[in-house]
Amino acid sequence: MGDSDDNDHKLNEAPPTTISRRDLIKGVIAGGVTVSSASYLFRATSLLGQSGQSTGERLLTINVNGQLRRADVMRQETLAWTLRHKLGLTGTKLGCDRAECGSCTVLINDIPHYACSVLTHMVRDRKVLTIEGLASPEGKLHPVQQGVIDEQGFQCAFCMPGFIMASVGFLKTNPNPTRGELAFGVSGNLCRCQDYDKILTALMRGAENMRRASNV
Amino acid sequence: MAVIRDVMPAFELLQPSSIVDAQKLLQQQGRDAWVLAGGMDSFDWLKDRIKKPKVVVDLSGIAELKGIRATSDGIEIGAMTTLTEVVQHPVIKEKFKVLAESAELVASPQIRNQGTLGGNVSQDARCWYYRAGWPCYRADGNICYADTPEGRNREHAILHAERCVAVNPSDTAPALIALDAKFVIRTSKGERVIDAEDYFVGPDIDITSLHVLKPGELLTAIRIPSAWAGAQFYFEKVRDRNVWDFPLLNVASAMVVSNGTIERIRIAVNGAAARPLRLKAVEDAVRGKAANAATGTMAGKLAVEGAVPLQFNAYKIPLMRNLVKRAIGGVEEATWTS
Amino acid sequence: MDFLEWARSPWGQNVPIHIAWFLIWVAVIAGFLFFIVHATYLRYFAKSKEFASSGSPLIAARIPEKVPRHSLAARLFHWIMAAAMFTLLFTAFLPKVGVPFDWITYHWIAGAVLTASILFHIIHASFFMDFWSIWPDRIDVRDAGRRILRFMGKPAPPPDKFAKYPLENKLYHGAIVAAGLSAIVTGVFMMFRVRTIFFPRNPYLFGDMTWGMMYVLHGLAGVGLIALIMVHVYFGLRPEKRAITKSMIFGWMSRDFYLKEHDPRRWPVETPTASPTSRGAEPEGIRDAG
Amino acid sequence: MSEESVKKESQPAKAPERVYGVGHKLIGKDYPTPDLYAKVTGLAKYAEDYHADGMLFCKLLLSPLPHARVKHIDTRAALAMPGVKAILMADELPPPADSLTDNGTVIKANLKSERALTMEPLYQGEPILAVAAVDELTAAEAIEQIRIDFEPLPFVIDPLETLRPGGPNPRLEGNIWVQAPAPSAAPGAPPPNPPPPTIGELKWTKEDFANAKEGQLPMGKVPGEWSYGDLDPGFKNAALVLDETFVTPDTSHQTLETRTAMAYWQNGKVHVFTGTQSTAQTVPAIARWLNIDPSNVVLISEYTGGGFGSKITGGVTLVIPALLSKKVNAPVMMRISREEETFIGRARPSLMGRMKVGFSKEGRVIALDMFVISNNGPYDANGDVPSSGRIVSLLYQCEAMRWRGATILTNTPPRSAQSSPGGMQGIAIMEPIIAKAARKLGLDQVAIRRINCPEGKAPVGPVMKSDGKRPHATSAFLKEALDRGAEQFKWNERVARTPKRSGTKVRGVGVSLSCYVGGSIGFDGLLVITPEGRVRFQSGIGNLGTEAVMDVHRAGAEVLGVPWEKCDITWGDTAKNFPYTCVSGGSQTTHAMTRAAYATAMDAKKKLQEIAAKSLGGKPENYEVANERVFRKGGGAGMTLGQAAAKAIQLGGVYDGHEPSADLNKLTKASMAALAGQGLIAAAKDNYPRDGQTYSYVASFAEVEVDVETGKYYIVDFLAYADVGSVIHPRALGGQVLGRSVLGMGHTLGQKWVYDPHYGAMLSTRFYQNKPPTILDVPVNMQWAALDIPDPETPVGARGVGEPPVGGGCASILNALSDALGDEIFRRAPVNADTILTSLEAGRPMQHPLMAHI
Repeated sequence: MGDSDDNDHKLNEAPPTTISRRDLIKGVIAGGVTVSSASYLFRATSLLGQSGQSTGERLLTINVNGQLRRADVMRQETLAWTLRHKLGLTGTKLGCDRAECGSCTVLINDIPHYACSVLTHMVRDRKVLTIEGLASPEGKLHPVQQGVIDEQGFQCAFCMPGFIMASVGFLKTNPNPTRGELAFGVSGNLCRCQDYDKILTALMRGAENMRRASNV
Repeated sequence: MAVIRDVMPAFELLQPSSIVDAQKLLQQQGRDAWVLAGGMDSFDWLKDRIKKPKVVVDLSGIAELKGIRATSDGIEIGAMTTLTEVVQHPVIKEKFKVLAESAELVASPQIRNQGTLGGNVSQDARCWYYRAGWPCYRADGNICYADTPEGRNREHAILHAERCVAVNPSDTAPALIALDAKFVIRTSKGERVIDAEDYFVGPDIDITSLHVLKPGELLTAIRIPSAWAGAQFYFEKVRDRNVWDFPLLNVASAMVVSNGTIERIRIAVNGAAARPLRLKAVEDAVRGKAANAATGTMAGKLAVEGAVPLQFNAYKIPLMRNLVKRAIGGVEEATWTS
Repeated sequence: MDFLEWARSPWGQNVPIHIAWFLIWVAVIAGFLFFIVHATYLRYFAKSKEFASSGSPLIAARIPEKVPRHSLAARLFHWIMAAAMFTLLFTAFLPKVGVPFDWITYHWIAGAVLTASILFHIIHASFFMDFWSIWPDRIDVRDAGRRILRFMGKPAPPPDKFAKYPLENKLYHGAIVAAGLSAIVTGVFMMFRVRTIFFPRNPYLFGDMTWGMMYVLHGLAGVGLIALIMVHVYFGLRPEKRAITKSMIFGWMSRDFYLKEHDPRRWPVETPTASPTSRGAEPEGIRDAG
Repeated sequence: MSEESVKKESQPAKAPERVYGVGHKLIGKDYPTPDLYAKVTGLAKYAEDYHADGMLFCKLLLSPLPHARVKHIDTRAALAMPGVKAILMADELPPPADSLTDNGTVIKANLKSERALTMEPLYQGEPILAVAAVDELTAAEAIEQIRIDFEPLPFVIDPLETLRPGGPNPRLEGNIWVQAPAPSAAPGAPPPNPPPPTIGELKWTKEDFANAKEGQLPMGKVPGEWSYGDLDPGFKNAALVLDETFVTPDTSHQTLETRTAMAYWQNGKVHVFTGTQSTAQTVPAIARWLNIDPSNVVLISEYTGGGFGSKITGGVTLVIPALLSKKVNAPVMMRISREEETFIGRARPSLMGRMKVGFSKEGRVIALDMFVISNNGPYDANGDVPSSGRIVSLLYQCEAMRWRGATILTNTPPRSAQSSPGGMQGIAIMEPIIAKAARKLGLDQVAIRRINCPEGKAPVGPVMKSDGKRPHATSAFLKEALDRGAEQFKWNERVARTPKRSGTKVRGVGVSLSCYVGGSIGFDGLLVITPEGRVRFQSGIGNLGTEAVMDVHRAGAEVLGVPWEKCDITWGDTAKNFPYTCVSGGSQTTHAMTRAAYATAMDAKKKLQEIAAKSLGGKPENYEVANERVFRKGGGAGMTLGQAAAKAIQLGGVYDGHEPSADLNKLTKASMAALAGQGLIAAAKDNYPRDGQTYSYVASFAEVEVDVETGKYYIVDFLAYADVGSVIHPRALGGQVLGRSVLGMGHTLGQKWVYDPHYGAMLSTRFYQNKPPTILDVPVNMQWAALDIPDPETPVGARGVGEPPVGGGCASILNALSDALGDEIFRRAPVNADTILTSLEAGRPMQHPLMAHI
């Protein structure tokens, strides 16, 4: 924050109703954050009423499933939308778009998040893992995925990607849970087929598969 | 003009990396700016297109707002610290367990992974009329739809209602009041530190906000003094669903008991009024009394004095009475094993 | 610029919910502008008042030293109303301009006091006072024309002296009646929306649009009252009106002031021993003229 | 589950897994379904996952009023916005087409039925118009630029309000549907169908309302009534007569996948991508809504994110993207938001019921007078009210019964069948009364159900006009299920355990009977044996998670003796030629389509034998089919299935699909024609006889623990024991039995629809407000089992399972609660902390007994 005084000064110079782009960039750099692309900061032009496809978008690079993916992303765009409609990763489902059902759960830096309630611009320098990135590139399923196949977990499976991602994230913090603990870990996910018992059995099998795989 | 309750409106997104920058931006933007912490409350307002700010200021890039630090007297929790971090922090678990317990009962794991402590205490009311975008008092209108002859008000206030009958839905707020936490507010003039209970405001004073922050002000940290470290804590939240639900009522207390006598106590409930209520009268009445069921029963009765039920929320009176009773007198646990 | 705040009703209709609060500042500024304009006018442009002769010195001789102007009841009413009015204005508008406090109970109690006092006033003025003394009469209209002509330098006979109240005073009273009654009538209905001791709440007494208009009218009357009260206070404090202000405190004005400004034919204040032939109000009326 | 993880669990361990399908290779065995890999990897495509070049997005303008007429719409500003392509309004919808039955009679379209868009919205949230634009943001902003004025019309949310004298009507014409009888048939012609129903008005009298005591459902005249037996002696001789009022909630289906749809037109055909429960049967529905020929409809529905009755043939709103796409000549995606789904996404109607029940001192139901009304929403009448009566009559084998009911229209979202429509509500109303009677008569809860429950070919419902007899079920083994369930649940131990209260906690146990229809008949199957020796099943069943789309074909593979690895299933795209298939609703698929699969496999077997005989000499019956071969019995000459398929192509005619059998449905014939020549093609209609109506049964057991200081309760344990005929796929069955049980539990646990009565607007549009159960609301270990006794009236022995567990899931919890808290605390569902706490405080029910939603 060594430059903050200087920034204060500059910001104070700016007219009160507009933001100086130059100063903001300085401010951000001063904050010690790596600026990975021009999209980091936005000009203070009004976007309202300019909702055309490309207006107001910015090219962004995000790390998804271990790959750097570039996309044109609007400011207000959610990660779920970018994944599904810009990057073609439709395994992440939108069940409620209000952070209530968990269908859109992805891992961001290994932590489960509702992708419907994260702005894509917030994950710029973080690692996103979706259901598509879980299996190995050769197609070997993740132990939790295999657990679901072993137990015929889930029915309609619309909630499945979210449940699997939530449990993969939870198992990183508690690899040997009881049924009750795992239920608590995936409790942010809703299944309307209400196959909770079989889901839990399948995810427990997945946890067991994981432990077995790591013991090998 | 027709209404649609879907699709986030376009806005400018500003992502400052320091409190100073954030504050400048907020002051420049004034009422046009929307502060985004974890976003778990904000995105509802935006996606429902009820709020259409020109500018959203995202605080997630400000490192100084995050993390839990030891201070000379207790700990300081950055306002942008996630609830999961609060739940898992060893010092909080060991010394201020009531906060960890309350944070762990907030919504769902994913929400706790993203929602922040500052956001949790600053969240808006969940009255369904207000959230539907109806022009009620809280939305600067001139009516409370919940407090009408047929209004549906099962989740609403039994105490201190004034035109608006919405309640504060935060789970961590009463725990922080019980811990005598201090809220650090950055204003244009500098830093202001206030008691936890003074952070919250009722409709009699401000009917459009649940807290005292003015545009341009930021809650930067919450300090927990060591005075209550390791005290005897109680937290209980009663909700309809066992996950992703707001409290019908919750209670948090911190007691220091020696030789069976209550030496010191702080107790607060939420879900009963538009602000979390610190029960000072209860504290005064039980101080020096035995920490037992009889004191709890007396405290419970005292706590609900003056409560006024609406048409559908009378249950909150016995519920609050019993929760306060349990917080002080303990719960008589079942003895069966399976 | 929108003078009203609009909202979307639950049924999607655009309904007004209240006035735009900037109108508070408009009213305050209008009040101050009036002070400036009026003071400037008096200081630099106003000609000294000229009145037609108001009758014989005989009459003047019968005027008491202290001319009774406002009865005790009238004065009490005025000051109670003033207190209620100030309470109402401050409780209404201070929170809106950034001074939050628990205002609503004070507001409706003051409103109830105001309503009661005005009800008293209406009854009192209708049955125990010269009801018409506060309303402009034909001479007021004629004189208004004359004063305007004379101000513009055109030939016109001088106007008569005033009756009990100058025309401006009567017009002001009319404006206060309009604004005050609007505020009171809407305010009484608005009490149906909050918890008071008077009647069961019924927030759905009217439809959304009607309620909205009621809040708007209440607000407009309220900001109107800000300006009107400011003007009233201004006049009350002006040196040349001090005699009138004092009369609202003590109940009387001096004979000199009376004879200078008022026409004994239009506002007879002879002592009770005076000739019973003189026209005008009954003694009762004199005592209670307010 | 591994031994290790079982040991760790403090919860009661699961009962040892039962072995199902004894004597079978595929039937009754677990297997990973072929769609599972795509599901776990996120590659499975649901409707919203499709993307087409130039695809536009559309958004809906919903009515904010519960009943209104659109006076004026001005769309000019919206249309002038850059990126806005078109607006679709109600007057652009084609008139709904009449439909033609298989015997050639016409069913006239009901012009008062629901359409996709309307200018007279009948509920808050009904779509008025749709805007297509380059992206959703533009479409949403365009909607906000549309000026629309409504004339409010009278509305009603509560069915009792419209029944009051002078009460408002939900529709201009009235508040109920009136069905005129069918005209008499012309000589020689098939009997014509009845005309479309009309709307009439039903009002009760002041006396009807005055006669009901506080908390009782008033009973006025109703259009529906039937009875059998004589009630009066029953009530006179009864040891106990109960007269109880009960209410159940409206619950949205809330499929996790909303009814999103995408559509485009290509070569004169409309391609619709949406989620549906019934792939083949959705085509005629779409054709009817669009008023085009079914041959011009291609439906792609490979994966459906849940249905539960709300997507039996998709949703009528899917015509919106289809018509917009036609209008702008570009693909249009209509993503339905969660809030929109709450309005247009269907729901179960709430039932208010009043039951007068006479019990003998042994607990036998000797007389039942049942009165129910439903809150139907504004459109087509749902069958919940009549089916509640039939299910109750079957499940408790009432000796004499009268049923009366009315389906009342209101200005609330349209209802549809939801898992166990009417059955769930009937059971939820009746079961607490049975439980109360057992306590009053001093009987065991299992015992009282044992003496009332159906057995064998148990009679059901009223006397039929056609033969003057009461119809009967094909079979019922519910007593066995009840007995084995009681044993597995350790019912007697739990009942005997004392004390019931410890600390602030009270425990209670509950048992419930449950049943629903379990199958239809008369559909077709279609399979291809390819020259490569693979068997391809053409599955027109929807892939909605029940796995029936795959499972039923295991029966066909079993008959043919083909290893499952050699089988392929084609599903999800009607361009891929499917047979005439039942709709997947009402738990009929497993029953109906295993029959069709069995018949088709038998047809294939017969053709294989004939081909073998033709090729290798001898008579067909000398050949047998097994191990991927057809060969002479007792050894000797034979050929592989691939060789036989190649031969079939050579032979043509009936063998390769060129000459379909005459009794097949025209849809099957068309599909056969398209597949003809690809191999040995087998197709057959299910002509197997059936004596009775098919029902499936479940006995449900639950234990709850209530905290009397908070009113909060937990379900501690749960077991559902199913009588569903032969088990086809145990894991899928277990998922259905417990999943549908939890769906029932949701009705007890707090699922609800809260309305503001003043504005007629729904307040509970979010999950945290309408409260579908979460994983933490159900026991961490639930148990299920099935009898696996084949139904004698169907060749594979399997009955359907989706609906039967639902009522038991709801009622077993209610019964456990009343065991814990007493009969008089509440008579309603849902039961929440507030219900319990206020009632415990007062010692009597404190929430209005006719108000489900608080």
